[in-house]
Amino acid sequence: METLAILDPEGNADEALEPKIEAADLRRLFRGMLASRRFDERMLKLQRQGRIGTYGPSVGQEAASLGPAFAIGPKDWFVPAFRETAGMLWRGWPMSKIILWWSGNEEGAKVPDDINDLPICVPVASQCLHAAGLAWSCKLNGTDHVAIGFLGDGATSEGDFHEAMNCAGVYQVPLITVIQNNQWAISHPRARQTASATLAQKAAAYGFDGIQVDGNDILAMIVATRDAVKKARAGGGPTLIEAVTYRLGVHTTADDPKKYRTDEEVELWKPKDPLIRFGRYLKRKKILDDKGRGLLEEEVAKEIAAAVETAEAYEPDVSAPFHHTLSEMPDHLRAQLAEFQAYRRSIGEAVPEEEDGRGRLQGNVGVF
Amino acid sequence: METLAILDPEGNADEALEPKIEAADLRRLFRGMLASRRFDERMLKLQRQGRIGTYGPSVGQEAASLGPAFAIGPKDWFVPAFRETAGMLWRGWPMSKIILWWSGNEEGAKVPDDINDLPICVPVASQCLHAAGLAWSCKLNGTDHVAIGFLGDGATSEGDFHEAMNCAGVYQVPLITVIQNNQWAISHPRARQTASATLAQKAAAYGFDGIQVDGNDILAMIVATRDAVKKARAGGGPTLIEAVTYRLGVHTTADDPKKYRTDEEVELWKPKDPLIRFGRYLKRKKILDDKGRGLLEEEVAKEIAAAVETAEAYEPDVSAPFHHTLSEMPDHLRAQLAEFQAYRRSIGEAVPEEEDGRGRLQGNVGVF
Amino acid sequence: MAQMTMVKALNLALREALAEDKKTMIIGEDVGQDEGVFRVTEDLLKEFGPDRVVDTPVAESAIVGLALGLAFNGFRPICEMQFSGFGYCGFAQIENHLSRYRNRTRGRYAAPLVIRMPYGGGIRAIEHHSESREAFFAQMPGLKLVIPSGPRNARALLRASILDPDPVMFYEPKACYRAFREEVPDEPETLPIGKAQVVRAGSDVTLISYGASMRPTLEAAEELEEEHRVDAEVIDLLGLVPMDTETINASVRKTGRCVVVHEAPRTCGPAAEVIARIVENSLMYLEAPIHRVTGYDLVMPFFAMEKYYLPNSQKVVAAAREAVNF
Amino acid sequence: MAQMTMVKALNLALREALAEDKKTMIIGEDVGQDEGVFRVTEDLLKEFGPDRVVDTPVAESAIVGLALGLAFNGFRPICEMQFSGFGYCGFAQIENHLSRYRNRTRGRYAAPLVIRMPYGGGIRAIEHHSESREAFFAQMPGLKLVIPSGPRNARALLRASILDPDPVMFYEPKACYRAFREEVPDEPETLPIGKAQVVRAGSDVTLISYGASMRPTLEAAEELEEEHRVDAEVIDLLGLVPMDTETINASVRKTGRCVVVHEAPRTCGPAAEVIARIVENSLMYLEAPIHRVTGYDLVMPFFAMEKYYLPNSQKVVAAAREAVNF
Ligand SMILES: Cc1ncc(C[n+]2csc(CCOP(=O)(O)OP(=O)(O)O)c2C)c(N)n1
Ligand SMILES: Cc1ncc(C[n+]2csc(CCOP(=O)(O)OP(=O)(O)O)c2C)c(N)n1
Ligand SMILES: [Mg+2]
Ligand SMILES: [Mg+2]
Repeated sequence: METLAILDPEGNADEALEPKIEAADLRRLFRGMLASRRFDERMLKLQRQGRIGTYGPSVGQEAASLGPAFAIGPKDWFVPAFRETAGMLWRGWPMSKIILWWSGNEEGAKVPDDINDLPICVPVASQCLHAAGLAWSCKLNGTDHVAIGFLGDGATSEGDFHEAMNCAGVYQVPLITVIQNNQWAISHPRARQTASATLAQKAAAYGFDGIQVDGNDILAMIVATRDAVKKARAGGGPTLIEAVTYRLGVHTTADDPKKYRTDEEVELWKPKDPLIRFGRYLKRKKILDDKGRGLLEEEVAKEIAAAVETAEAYEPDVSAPFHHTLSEMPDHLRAQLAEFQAYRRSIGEAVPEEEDGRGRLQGNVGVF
Repeated sequence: METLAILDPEGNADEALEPKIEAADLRRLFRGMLASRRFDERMLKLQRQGRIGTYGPSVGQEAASLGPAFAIGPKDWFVPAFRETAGMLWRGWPMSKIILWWSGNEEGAKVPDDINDLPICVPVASQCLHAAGLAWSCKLNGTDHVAIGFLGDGATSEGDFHEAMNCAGVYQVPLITVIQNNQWAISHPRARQTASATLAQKAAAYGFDGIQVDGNDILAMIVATRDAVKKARAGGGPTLIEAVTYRLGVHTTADDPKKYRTDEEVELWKPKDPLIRFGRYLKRKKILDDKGRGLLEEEVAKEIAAAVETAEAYEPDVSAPFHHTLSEMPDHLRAQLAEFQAYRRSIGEAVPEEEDGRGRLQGNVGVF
Repeated sequence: MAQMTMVKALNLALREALAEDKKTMIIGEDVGQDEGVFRVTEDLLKEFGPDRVVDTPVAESAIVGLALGLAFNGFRPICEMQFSGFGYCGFAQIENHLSRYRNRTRGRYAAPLVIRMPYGGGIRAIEHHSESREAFFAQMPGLKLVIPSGPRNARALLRASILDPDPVMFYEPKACYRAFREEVPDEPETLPIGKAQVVRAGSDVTLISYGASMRPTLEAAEELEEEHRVDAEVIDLLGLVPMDTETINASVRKTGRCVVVHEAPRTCGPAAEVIARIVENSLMYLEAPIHRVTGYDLVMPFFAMEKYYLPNSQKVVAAAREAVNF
Repeated sequence: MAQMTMVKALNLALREALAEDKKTMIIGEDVGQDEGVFRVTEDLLKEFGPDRVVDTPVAESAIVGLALGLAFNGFRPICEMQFSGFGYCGFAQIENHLSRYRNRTRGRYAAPLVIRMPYGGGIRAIEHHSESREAFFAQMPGLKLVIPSGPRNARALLRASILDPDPVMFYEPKACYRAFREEVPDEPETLPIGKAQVVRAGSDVTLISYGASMRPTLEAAEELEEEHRVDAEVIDLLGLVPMDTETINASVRKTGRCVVVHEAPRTCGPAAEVIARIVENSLMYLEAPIHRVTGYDLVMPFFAMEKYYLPNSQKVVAAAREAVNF
């Protein structure tokens, strides 16, 4: 199987394949990748300072996430796994929400009302089915919207990936599935994840097209996704895109990659860094010079600083789970909320009476 | 993808492909298919008479089950789904046990001590993982034994099929997986089960060979399995065999195929009946004439009659689940057994004292 | 008003839902042309077409996961698991997503879908077709868990479940599918989810059950009255989440004695929760230990012996008499 | 004797098992080179090689299903689920096969394998990494369910679980992994599965818990004594199946009062079963309602708020005092 690539390591584009994208958009794309990169760097620091929880950076994978996001429209559905920061930012997720997610706040999974996305998904491959269901809903609604879903190379081993791809093929839904093959599933290397030569060829099992793409080449990712989206909008059904990329950093901040991979391997991939390549391309095309880039760096730094501030100012509503687990609190939850608020008062917190949610019957002791 | 076939509808063999099998074995193979067929017919009658429960016949699929069973050795592992009656009989399962299984007795799942098989498996595709694990155990033990597992076309849609195939590929275990593609999963046709052109090609997703075989051609099934077994014994890893066959009868006795398929479709497949084709072949080869066949029919009829008698004479041990759910009965189960025996006595059954299993502590009321 | 079986009554509720709301759809194995292996979806493909009544490949995790995607974009899928024993293939989707989506997105994505599944023994079905594991879903916050016991309440509760804004696990006692008929009104009706019914008033002992075990429980009540002069009150929980703590306790405070009946295994089964809620609220009213007449803590036996292992009226009568004579 | 954390103690038990029985093997995600995401399998790949300590693809149903196949041919696999939240991907294999194989084959194929999984909150882990759903497996006949609370009993119980002829679900309270050290003897030791321990004798109230909740429970006992002159007896169940009905009842008969503590949600949670067994055996000894200090019936909150939602000593003290002052 051939791998679709447009940019070489020096940032030269294959002119036969080079997509037509306006300069302003190309600049925005670079900004998107840069924002994601700098955001990751900041998050890693915040984690070390204990200001957020475990963090999973996507350093090196920005193109594989952003390219597909760029290639779809706002009404299309975007279904991330947990390494789609670049794509999520592009889609309009406030950085502060992403920070809140990694700080252990549901507010970070509360998708903004005007965004057709699902939130970060942790159980790997489970989201493939949601993306397939969303794609199906678009078809049933008679629209030409599509859904695009992400997963990792490791996640392709899960049953849910298989069931999602198979059903997508059967119902011929407008689904694009992007495998971010970053060569590792925590410590498990791609070669031991499956014996198939490529991940793209798995599409053969489902009766639709699979394509392998240089995932560190944002132009190739855009072209591949655009083709797939076009086909999907026209009723041509699903496509599987294997983005060949590399996780340059840790799996998460709880991980120590030195335990399972060599520095040499990482060094080999560094020159393929999507940001470097795309930066060279833009420079060569005179779309972004060093000065322009410096301005972008400043902009991004400000944006990140503001987002950290917003996130850190966030005050969670401590009793929110009682209000959101079900649409209305049944009696037993009302009783438990009362119990909970009594506990909060006992440790000196001020809880207004009206927040007690007392119901007719207390499920706990002695209230009947 | 080409389909491996050796026998044509008239029972002529493609000489280039015809396997060398001793006449006695060919006769035994015919007997095996015949026994399975007559057994099915008898079971359908018993079901109508209310003497057994729901039954799932495998009429039309005998070759796809028996060929693989013939191609492996007694120390190899045989992992059926629920339509491998022909193969199970070949492996040495007493008919009476199979009757007992469909009569709702665990005795029918108690694999005879000298047989390396798993029992009938109901949750579709789940057994693929057991077969893969067994194959892995053979490899870890350093033997050249293999495992052979069966599933239906419908079952390929399950996540467990995918996980089993993928892991089998990764560990390169000596596993042969036979898909009995009988064109239907209850009412769901093969074409709506997956969009892939063949089921055999799904092997591409797992990095090993897949082959499509005329599943109504016992010689082709034997040849395909032998090749796969040979490869597996030599360390060549797994193979996926799609046996293209047809369920000539009901899904189970609870099913009415008229609701979802035409009589014409069934008629189209009848000439491809594996018994007819193999019978013609044997006749032409002068291995089995009408008289010989008549004798086999008599033999088989006697065997079935004896098996029905044995099965119907079976008296289940009513309290057996208490003794087998765990290796030793913990106190709470002892108490429940006492409760159970008290109940049995209350409805007039004679239960010997020593069967009470009374323990130190009764988990139920008022015994403490 | 028409006399009908539970299968017909469920079919009626589904038909009503499909007719009333274009966003409802049915997905599951063999629900279309075959009309469901129990024929609960009879005629629905014919009436509503293949976009509304959809056969799926054999893939239960997919059924739940696809339904979630559909629901996020406004559809209201009603999923059928062919048997509850196969629903566990979709367990992770239920635990990790279906039950959590509303809370984790703070209401942005609710998942108002219904998962119907036939459960329980008593119809001589083969292995893996007869167990009762409804308690799994009672331990999973974020779901409702509804279990009808007869044609009329099945229709009303299924309708309520479909209309409910929360995900509902709808356990259907397959032993009741065709066991008896009831009058079912022509007009659509609902029953409140989480409200138990006192189906027989009594003063000596409270018998609490739901689903398929309601029949032996009611038979036991008759027998207790006729043969033992014991006047039993019978409560049909009609589900497990929410559980109607109030009705349970009001009755037990009156009778002081209680027996809880279900097919599910005893340890960590639903009866334990009923008992805990009685102890929390009405301990001092109890005149006798509360008995559990339940499935034993055993793998569900193959069908030849299932009748021994299911709760029946004799077992309930014996327990109730022990409670009364304590 | 050496001081060690629970992680080290579990590692010790695994090393002993691998050294003693060539048929034992460890399979799971990242258990090899990476030594487990919590490092429970440290050094084991190095010592025992890649045929005995095997990394799997990311596929939990496969881990259980492959282990079954291995076990049927004489191996004794010890499976690691990276987090219990992902174990549900293998739920159907556990429910439909692991728990049933011995019974259905009348002993021909037992499945003496252990499934280890870290459970529970308190370590600020991201979504889906912190819930407690051990009750699922208590409702599943055919399994044992073991839950240690400290380094020493973790090592002894893991050893017992590996040696046990039945399938064992081994829930590891990850909050205790590195929270404290204990002396662990050099010689291998086991503890009987299904036997609770009275870890603190007392006369006024019985506090019952297990796993991660043992620490707040013991703290509560101290506080009750020091600040409220309440003398609490504390029982560590060390697991849920088998449940030690005898030890529970002996204590409650003495104290007449009881509080049950766990992180799992309340409805149909383990405490309900403890209460039911007390009611069945010792109702007339109860002087006060039994309190449940448990997780609420809510989706486990993301970690920023988890401390509010976990049982802690204040909650236990409050419940115990209510019981005592009833
Ligand atoms: C169902 C499930 N099993 C296990 C995990 C634990 N886990 C988190 S990430 C990960 C590796 C995933 O690898 P891959 O899919 O390649 O994604 P990557 O982390 O490389 O982006 C695992 C095993 C999980 N999150 N979900
Ligand atoms: C996990 C699971 N889901 C659903 C079922 C119900 N069921 C029994 S057989 C069957 C169809 C299986 O079709 P296929 O795999 O083609 O086998 P066949 O019956 O044609 O031999 C279904 C859906 C089951 N047994 N197991
Ligand atoms: Mg990866
Ligand atoms: Mg089939």
